[in-house]
Amino acid sequence: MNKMNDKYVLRVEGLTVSFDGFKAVNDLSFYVEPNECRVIIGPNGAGKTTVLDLICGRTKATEGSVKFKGQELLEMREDQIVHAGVGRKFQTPSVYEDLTVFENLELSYPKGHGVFGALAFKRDDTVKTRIQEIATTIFLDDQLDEKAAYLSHGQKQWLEIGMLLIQDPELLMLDEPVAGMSVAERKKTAELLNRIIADRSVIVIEHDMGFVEDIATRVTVLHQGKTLSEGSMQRVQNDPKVVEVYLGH
Amino acid sequence: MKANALFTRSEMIGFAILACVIFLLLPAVLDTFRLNLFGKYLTYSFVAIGLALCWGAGGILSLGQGVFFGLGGYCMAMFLKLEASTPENTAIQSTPGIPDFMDWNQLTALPWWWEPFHSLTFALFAVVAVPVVFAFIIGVAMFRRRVGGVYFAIITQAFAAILTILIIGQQGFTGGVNGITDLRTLLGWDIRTDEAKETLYYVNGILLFAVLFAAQFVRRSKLGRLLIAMRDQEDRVRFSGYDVASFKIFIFCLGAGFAGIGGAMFTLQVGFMSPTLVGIVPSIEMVIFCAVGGRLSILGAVYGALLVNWAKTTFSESFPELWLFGLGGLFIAVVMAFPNGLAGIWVEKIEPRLLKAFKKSPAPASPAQQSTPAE
Amino acid sequence: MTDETSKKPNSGVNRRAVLAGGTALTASLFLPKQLKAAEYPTAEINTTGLAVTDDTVTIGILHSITGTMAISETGSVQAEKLAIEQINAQGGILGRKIEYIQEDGGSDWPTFAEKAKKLLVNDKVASVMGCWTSASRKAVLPVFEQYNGFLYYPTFYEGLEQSPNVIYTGQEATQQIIAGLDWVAKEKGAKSFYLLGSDYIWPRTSNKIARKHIENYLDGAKVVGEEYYPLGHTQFNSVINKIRLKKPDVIYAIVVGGSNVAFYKQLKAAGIDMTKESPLVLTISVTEDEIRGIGGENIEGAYACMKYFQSLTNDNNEAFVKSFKEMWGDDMVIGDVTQAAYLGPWLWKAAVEKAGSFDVDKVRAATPGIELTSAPEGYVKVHDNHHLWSKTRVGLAKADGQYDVVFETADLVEPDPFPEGYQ
Amino acid sequence: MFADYSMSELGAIFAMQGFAGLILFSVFVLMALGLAIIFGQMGVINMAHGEFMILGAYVTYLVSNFFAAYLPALFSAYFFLAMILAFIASGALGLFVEWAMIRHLYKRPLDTLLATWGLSLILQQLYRSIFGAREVGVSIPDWMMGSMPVTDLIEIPINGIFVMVLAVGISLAVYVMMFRSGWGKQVRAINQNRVMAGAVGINTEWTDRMTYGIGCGVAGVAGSAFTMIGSTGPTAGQLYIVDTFLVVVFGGAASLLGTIASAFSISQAQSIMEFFLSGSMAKVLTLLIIVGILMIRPQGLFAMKLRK
Repeated sequence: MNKMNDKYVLRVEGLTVSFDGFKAVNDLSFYVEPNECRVIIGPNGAGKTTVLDLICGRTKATEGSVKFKGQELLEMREDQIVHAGVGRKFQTPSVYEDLTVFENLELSYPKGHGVFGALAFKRDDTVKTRIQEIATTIFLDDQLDEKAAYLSHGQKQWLEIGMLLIQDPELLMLDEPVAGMSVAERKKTAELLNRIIADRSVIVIEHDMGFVEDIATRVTVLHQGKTLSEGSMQRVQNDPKVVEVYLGH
Repeated sequence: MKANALFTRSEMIGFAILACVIFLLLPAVLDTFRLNLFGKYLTYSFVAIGLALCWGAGGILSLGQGVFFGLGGYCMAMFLKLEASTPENTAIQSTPGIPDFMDWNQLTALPWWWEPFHSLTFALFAVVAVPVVFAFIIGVAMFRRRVGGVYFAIITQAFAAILTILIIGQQGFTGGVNGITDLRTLLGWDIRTDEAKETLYYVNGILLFAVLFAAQFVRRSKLGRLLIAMRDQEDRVRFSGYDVASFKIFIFCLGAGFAGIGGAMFTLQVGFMSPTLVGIVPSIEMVIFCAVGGRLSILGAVYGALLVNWAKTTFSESFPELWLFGLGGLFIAVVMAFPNGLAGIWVEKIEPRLLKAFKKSPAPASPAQQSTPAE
Repeated sequence: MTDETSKKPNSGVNRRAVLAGGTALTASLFLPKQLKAAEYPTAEINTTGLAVTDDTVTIGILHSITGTMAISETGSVQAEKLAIEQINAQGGILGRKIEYIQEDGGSDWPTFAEKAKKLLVNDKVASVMGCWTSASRKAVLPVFEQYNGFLYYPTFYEGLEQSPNVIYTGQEATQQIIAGLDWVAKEKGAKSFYLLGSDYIWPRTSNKIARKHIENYLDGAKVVGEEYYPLGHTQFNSVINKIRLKKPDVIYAIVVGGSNVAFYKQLKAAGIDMTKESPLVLTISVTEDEIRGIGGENIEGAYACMKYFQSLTNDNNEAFVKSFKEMWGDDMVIGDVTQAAYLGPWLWKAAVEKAGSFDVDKVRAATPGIELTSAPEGYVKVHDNHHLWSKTRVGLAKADGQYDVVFETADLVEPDPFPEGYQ
Repeated sequence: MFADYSMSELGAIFAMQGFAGLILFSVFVLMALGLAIIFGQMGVINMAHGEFMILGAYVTYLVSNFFAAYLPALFSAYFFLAMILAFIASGALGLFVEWAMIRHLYKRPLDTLLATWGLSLILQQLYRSIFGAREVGVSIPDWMMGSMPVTDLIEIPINGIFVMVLAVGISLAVYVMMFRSGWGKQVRAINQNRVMAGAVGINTEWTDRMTYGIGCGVAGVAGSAFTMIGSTGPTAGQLYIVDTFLVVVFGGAASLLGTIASAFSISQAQSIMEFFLSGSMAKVLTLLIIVGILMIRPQGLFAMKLRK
């Protein structure tokens, strides 16, 4: 396949995973374009998080193909997928609580990723400047030396987003980035996301419809591991199938 | 923030105090016999330092460190045994020139894999390399398969059992349950004399500090922070683009290399190596040294090894029939009351008071020392 | 206060009196006259700085009292303490009472080495009664040779050793093995043997000697199987099946420790009735001490080959058994090693008195040729090679946990730690 | 190696060897069941498991002495009472240990390893101080030490059958408790989510204590049964600990069925290899195979594949 001519950044085709016979994701296909913000919605248990797990290699697929810029992700190790340019944020904020905000960001800095690279890694000015820059973006420039454990829930979410940003991924996958945030934090996050999705592709899982409307280019509705509907927010909202299984209740 | 410095202020003080204890205090107050005993205890602290990195920082609990300690020790012992088994010394054997236990087991020639151990250079290399290669194989097999936690602990324990049975069963090649005994000289230098014991104690101390510096370097490097990050959020590290397994393999190999050095020094100071140091019981005891010291702290690991062994010797000399109560009680007390061990007591209780006494503002302790133990 | 002061010496006196009663016979045999300390100035009999005062001499007892070996070594400790008490009751050695420092080897060989060094270097003990396993002896041997200590080692063992610093009061392998094999071939017509052992040096070396003897010296006899199991192994059903398949005349078993109990219980449960002697079980590793753990009913009918059985009928032994039980309780049993351990302090006493000095070099020089006519096992003599001349006996295990002695060699068997033709 | 034997002999030997494997299987099941409850369901790494077994053995010893002295007429049946008392004694000690120690450590599973190791040292010394350093001989009623001749060559040991029946019985009892009773549901609920289980009204404290107690009690019964085939001494418990953990881990810690399957496969492998190789090599090979398989399938034989 010719990379340059591919109009999609990500091609998911026939993706299936079964856990002891239960198919959490079943023959799923969808495509993501450059600079698109795709939001995946669906009721609980629809397989949303599993889809992200499959793309980033956390769960091994039973069948199907996931191509990112022409590379088959299903055959790659998690860290290789990251290096290919795919970043992933988890549902519950996962930051290193025993380390400071600075150290959290530093560990995500895309340098010194091998064992000996990590041993030889020096905290030079480029690194510091870059970390400072990201910290400003995620509203944490005042908390750089604080341990991550002492941050609020929303701040941890931002920190994790910052840890992804510093790697500058081409495809960013966010699992419920505003869950558990206050209204004010939520607003700030939406603003943040709008800024960072500008020059990359993003896949977001979200329940908050207002938030989805704010950011989505296209929406995919999952139900029982399959695509129920796909298109613009408006189209999806008016799809009777969607209304029945999801928005209806 | 002096991020690239090797030490924080309080760590510097800690290293200095330990150096005084090992090089000045102990030699000053102990006779040669006791000093040699402490030298033996210090060899265990090599293992405990490795465990502080693997387990405390990295969350990898190995119950098979005795394997690496033993391999290092056996490599050294093989060299020394060959040196002791000159044809003149072994003239009464049916095959002079091979180690006595081989002769007892009807071996008539030295096995090929003993041959390289005629060379000290090779033996010294093997002391580190054999445990590291062994750890590498185990590590690749286990960490690539994402075996961790309790499973890793129990599988390493099985390795300790396997190696012990193998060594005992292959006595023609290994000396069996007796081990490799009656080691005499190192390149003609008699290691059994009191002067030799003292020299070896200092060599041991210097090596210990070399290992401590290496461990400190790793801990203060980005790799050290990664280990802590991995312990707490392994997936996050993985999805930050790190190959988690290779870091675990590295730190496990490093711990194994440290243990190998400890084992070699043990052989030199005690004068023999035996399978009782390879098995499950010593492996668990080594974990306990580390736990008593405070599992995260490399200095604590040294004190832990010293304290537990000293307690063992003292209890058993004073109460030969009851000392196990004391030792068992000590382990339980440490786990229940001082989960952060000696280092925890120092950081939480003693250091703040000292600082208060000197009327200084409390300096931030190193992140590793403050963090809670791994689960 | 009065209570306490009146109590302590009393109990001491009582016990002493009892002991003296029990050992009156031994005492009269051993010692015609009481030696007075004053006749032997400390400075003259102790020129190397050992722990000897005008009234006392200190020795060490070094056995495992914790760990797996404590099971076996406890009897040795008891016997050594008994011998020390008896010697003290007779006035000690050169007029000096024996005091002892006991250390725990903890079933761990490096610990043995550490404690041996402590006893020699720190405590300056004049001699040490100790060790049980070969591994512990090998671990302490360099220490004893370096600091010129003197060790009395009680266990039957594999031989291949002769240290100037050790007296081996148990039998070495050829003494124990050959007479038993000859007996079973001659009396029972045994032709095929299945050799079985725990996996370490003593069973392996012993079986090596047994195999050479069977193949080279017993007419038409052969070894049909040889097998070793890890120490502490507890499942023997597979090997029992193999034995059934091979149908040997004799199972030659050198299983030790906890494995022993499992082996004999499972052998019995598998329907192999040892009293029918088909196959016959011959062991060199089960003393009366081990039978306590196995249960007499589970080993009834097996034969053991060693130098001492508790049931020996001679005056020395009867007095010994009586005082041992008085000191340690009626339910005690005494095995071969326990008796050998009992010889240690007596042999040392005899050597010190012959040398007229506690100096290790002089004691060593005086040791060869020392005789004990009053040993429970009968007459023994120290060979130039530091082992004992002793008789070898075969016992038949009974349900009550004792052996019936069915055979003993006519003469003392010469110890031969480096046997020609058996290596 | 089989050339010298007739077919009927070979048939008999293979039958006996199969039976030996089954006995070993039962022994493993008995060893492992208690630990499967404690380690598998509660996550407590109980290094004192062997010592709890030996407590059962010592109780059996005491009961046998009591019957021999006071109720000789009933001696042939004492074993059943001994097993019940062994369960009660080990269980009671388990309850106490849980209360005094384990309950403070649920959040630190690896620490339970260290604390219970300390406990095992203390228990060993306790046994030594009370019963002496030597092994004690437990007299087993004659009928249990006999064997049943089936053919001329095949003899079935009664104690083997006894161990097998006991293994089946206790497995069934544990199965019923864990999967057919409300209590079992609570235990499993706590295993999966302690906080939630507490929140929905399960008395986690009580359930934990009973679980630990029952696990220890089962160990006690196993120890009592092992007086028939092994030794009873202060350190005998250590002989079992590695095998026991491997059986449980190999089976997939949380699955009782897995524990039984793993006991079966390990015992068969070991018993077959023991027949063809020497004992030590058979043991080494068995361990290596277990470790090898665990590397390929780290979660054990029977583990649920979960959606993370």
